[in-house]
Amino acid sequence: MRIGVVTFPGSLDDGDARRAVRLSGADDIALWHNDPDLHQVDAVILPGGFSYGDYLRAGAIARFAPVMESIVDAAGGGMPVLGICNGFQVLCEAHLLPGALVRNAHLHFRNRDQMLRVQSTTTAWTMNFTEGQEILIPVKNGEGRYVADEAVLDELESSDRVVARYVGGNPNGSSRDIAAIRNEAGNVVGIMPHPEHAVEALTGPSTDGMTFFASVLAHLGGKVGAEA
Amino acid sequence: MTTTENQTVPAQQARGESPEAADGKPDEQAPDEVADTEVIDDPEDESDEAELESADVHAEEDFGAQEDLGTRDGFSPDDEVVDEPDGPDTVPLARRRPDDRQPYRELGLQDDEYAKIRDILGRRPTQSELLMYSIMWSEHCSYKSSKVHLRQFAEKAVPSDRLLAGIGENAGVVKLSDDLAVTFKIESHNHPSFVEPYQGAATGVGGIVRDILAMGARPIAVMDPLRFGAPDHPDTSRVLPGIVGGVGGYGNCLGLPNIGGELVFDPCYQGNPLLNALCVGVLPVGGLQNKAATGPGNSVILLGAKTGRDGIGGASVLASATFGSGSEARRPSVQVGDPFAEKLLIEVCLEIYRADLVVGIQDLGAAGIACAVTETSAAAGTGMAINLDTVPLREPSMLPHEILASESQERMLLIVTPDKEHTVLAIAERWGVPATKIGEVTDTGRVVIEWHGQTVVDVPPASLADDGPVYARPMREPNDLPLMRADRAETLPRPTTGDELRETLLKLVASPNLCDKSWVTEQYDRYVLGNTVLAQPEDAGVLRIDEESGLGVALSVDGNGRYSRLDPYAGAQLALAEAYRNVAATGATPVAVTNCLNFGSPEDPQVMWQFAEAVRGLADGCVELGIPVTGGNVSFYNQTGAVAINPTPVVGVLGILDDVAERLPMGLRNEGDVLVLLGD
Amino acid sequence: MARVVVDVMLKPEILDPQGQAVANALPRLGVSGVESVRIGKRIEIDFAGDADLDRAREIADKLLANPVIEDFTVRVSDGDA
Amino acid sequence: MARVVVDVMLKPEILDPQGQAVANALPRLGVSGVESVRIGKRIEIDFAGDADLDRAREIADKLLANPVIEDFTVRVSDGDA
Ligand SMILES: Nc1ncnc2c1ncn2[C@@H]1O[C@H](COP(=O)(O)OP(=O)(O)O)[C@@H](O)[C@H]1O
Repeated sequence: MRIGVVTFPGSLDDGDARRAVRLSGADDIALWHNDPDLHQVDAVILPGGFSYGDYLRAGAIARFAPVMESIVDAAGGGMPVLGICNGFQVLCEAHLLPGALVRNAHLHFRNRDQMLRVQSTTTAWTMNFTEGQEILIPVKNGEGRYVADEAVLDELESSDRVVARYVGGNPNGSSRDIAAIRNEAGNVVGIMPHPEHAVEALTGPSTDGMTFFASVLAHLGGKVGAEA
Repeated sequence: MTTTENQTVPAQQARGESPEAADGKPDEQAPDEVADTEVIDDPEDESDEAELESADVHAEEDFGAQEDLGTRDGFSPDDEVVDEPDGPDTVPLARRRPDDRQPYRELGLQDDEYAKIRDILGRRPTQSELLMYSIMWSEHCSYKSSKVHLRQFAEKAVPSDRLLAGIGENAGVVKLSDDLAVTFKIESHNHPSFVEPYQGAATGVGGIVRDILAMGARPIAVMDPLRFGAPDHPDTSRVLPGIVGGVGGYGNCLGLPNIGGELVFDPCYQGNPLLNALCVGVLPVGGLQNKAATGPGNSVILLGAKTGRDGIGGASVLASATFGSGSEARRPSVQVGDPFAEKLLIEVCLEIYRADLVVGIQDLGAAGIACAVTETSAAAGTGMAINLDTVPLREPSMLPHEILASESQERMLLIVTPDKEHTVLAIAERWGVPATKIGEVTDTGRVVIEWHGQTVVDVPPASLADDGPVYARPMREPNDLPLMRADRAETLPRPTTGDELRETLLKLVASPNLCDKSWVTEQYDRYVLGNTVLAQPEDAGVLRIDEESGLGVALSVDGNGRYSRLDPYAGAQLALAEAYRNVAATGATPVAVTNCLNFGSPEDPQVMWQFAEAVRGLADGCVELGIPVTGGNVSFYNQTGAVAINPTPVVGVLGILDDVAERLPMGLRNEGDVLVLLGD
Repeated sequence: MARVVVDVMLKPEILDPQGQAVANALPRLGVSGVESVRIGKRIEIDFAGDADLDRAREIADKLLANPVIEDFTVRVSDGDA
Repeated sequence: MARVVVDVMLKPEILDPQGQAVANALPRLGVSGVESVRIGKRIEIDFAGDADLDRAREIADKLLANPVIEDFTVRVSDGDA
């Protein structure tokens, strides 16, 4: 299985995402922002960081990278795409996911170990969780407050598209404690906290993040099996 | 003068040689009071002496060169004196108009320093040269007051076979294994952080990161020892959030985990907060870079941001003093950081190192291009021909001295052989980082700088980089010290009842210096790069360096200005001991020390005494513990009016863990574990 | 050379914590009578030739503002600021 | 109610990383002919009564801008934006 991780200028957690992919047993493939070729990957991760410095608006400039056109196409065709933190922001800016991520309500960057409740397990990236499972993974962002108009929020809730919520305190003021959402098909997920920082007991607060990567492998494996 | 403090300690300075000493000339500033104090004890071992000797030869060579110059460049009184309109000053003009009044005092140069410059050049300096000397010979670039003391670090250093580079380089380099080494250093950016807290702190982090990068290392973490005034003072609510925001804003955006620091409040820092920043990097043992501009014919390439009118306080002095235009607004001496540009700069440099494409590299900090071209050519004993018209500018109207002195951030100077130039430029292009050839290395022993077809600088580089003035400043124990010492803690009432104890405990727990620091530490990313094994709230940060073997390092930074105020010798040792203990307590073996010495004005004999005592204490303490000081930084003039901050030596210790999985966190782990108190 | 100014403000229904923080700090400065403060972006675009409002609008729409959360206005600079 | 607009821009000689990032991104959007982009803040202050320019100036000076690196202008909103 080949999982691509995009590096934009200013990506920071790309190496960590690749490590997580390797630890899950898949091949990690580095994708370059300027290269539209996806190199036959089976899934794509848009990692955390500050693409292009995030100076104008997080993710605003990265959306126009050549690699994004290919990813938007592939996502339309069902390829699993996970946007983590800055990657989530890019997915919203690229209209693969609704809503937007704006400055934290308390105006500070905040890094803490965060409890989440997994709400939706009908996605390529969360199928190995059980619904309602509580997990601990780091959150760290300055612009992580999810906003969308009420109609969009209602629709997300009613169609099981809120993938995870913050529990035990909302770290950034996100609407309805939303930490992660998915698209209608369930192949595209955006998440603010960082599963790739919770894959080793030595360096993370837990290993709960591993399940995101195991899920996509199970999802892809199932598909390969079904096709075969 | 300028407010940037990210300078390096040239080898000679740190060892304390001075041209005066080499020359046998008495130090004119030799103070009477220095004799009374027993500051400079020199237990030189043989290896150090050898080092000193070779350095002396070097110094003599420089002097020889200068004599030649005297004849070559001496102006002839017959030269026609032409009145020219105001404009950039050139070398021919300096010869033709030897008696032009120059604002050297306004630039912070003493009469004898100015005379020495004229002596070195055999003529008056041009405006550009004057500005270059004034910055390079300033306290924070030349270490003129601290050199004579700092040399103890090298002289007393216990030999270590782990040390690949020590004092004198941009940062000390410690070998971890046959393949891997780490480099680390602390620097201050105190004054800018008071003026514009966010940007001052941000560019402080940026500066130390480039120092580490210049060694050939990938920066992998930062730490930030901070000092603020009273927590309830209104200005603290401006300064503290700004500085913390700047440290986080820059470090987070660069992708460097913050693995520790300090947060201390004391009214003595009210008008003078301290922003010290430590960076640690990792490099392959064979990948150590150096700054020497060797190889005449090699290209000099400026990599990174465009040059703008940042932080050129000195240039504004020139503007108002010589052009007499009082209307010229004083330029801000604040620089704005661009962490995204620095992130790209790091990636470009690392790619260039991996492909072995540079001969020499130097970061640009204080005094920008002026400092980088003179330091790199002085280090190699070569010269350089630079054309300022090729420097990419943010504002095309910049004058030559402004271009030379600009402290624009996120720039590096590369020395590259002509056959590799193309590849270097292509790598920079791929990352979208500007890179421009601005000149060539020469064998003339002179740095010659042209602007609009005219020579504006023609100097022997070592005279700026290595041969600045050296002072043994007067020192005197502070008058109030005996009284302060007499006021002993034992005389204070002690809690005797349970209620009183409870009261005391609550007071302690609630005190800003002891309470929870997470308001600060939560603003820092400690997870990025995925190798942080310990960070806040632990006493030391621990990083995994090698994923396979688990090899890693532990780091702690500590300091206590109040102890140091009472006894700077012991205070520095206590800071060292605390950092050493914090590192050892993780299970690591401490191997190297860095330090940042934050003091008041060196012109105050009482401050100078504190400084000398602290350095002596730290050097002696390192001998006792058997680990060397590998580098550091001095920040003087931390005072408000005549009142200095508490002397604040901040000490960083680095230790090695063979397997970070074995690290010991500070929390109690298992029920039933036995608690033992070690020591008394 | 001609300058176009693009003003980008958060939509009124989106919480502006930065503006709120300023508003909350005002009483401490002894300032009263302020009802609300909103903080947005002012972007100055200098064109090599004539001010090109259409082009500026396109840039604003695609890049400078996110229509999900922000409104923008575009105008040729009249030297007001 | 009256609105005062405060525009805060970095001084011209100060590096503007934000503006630079946007300017560099424009060619990718197929936009050429832009010489430079500078990004600052636009702050709308709504007063309960009359627009108080002096007060707004004081707020700008103390809270909204750092005069070391930024310039600001204050004006009563003419509904331009
Ligand atoms: N400015 C700072 N930056 C990063 N970490 C900090 C800073 N100040 C304090 N810390 C971290 O917070 C924790 C608690 O700090 P402190 O109370 O000073 O520890 P101690 O008193 O045990 O040395 C430590 O892990 C320390 O490294």
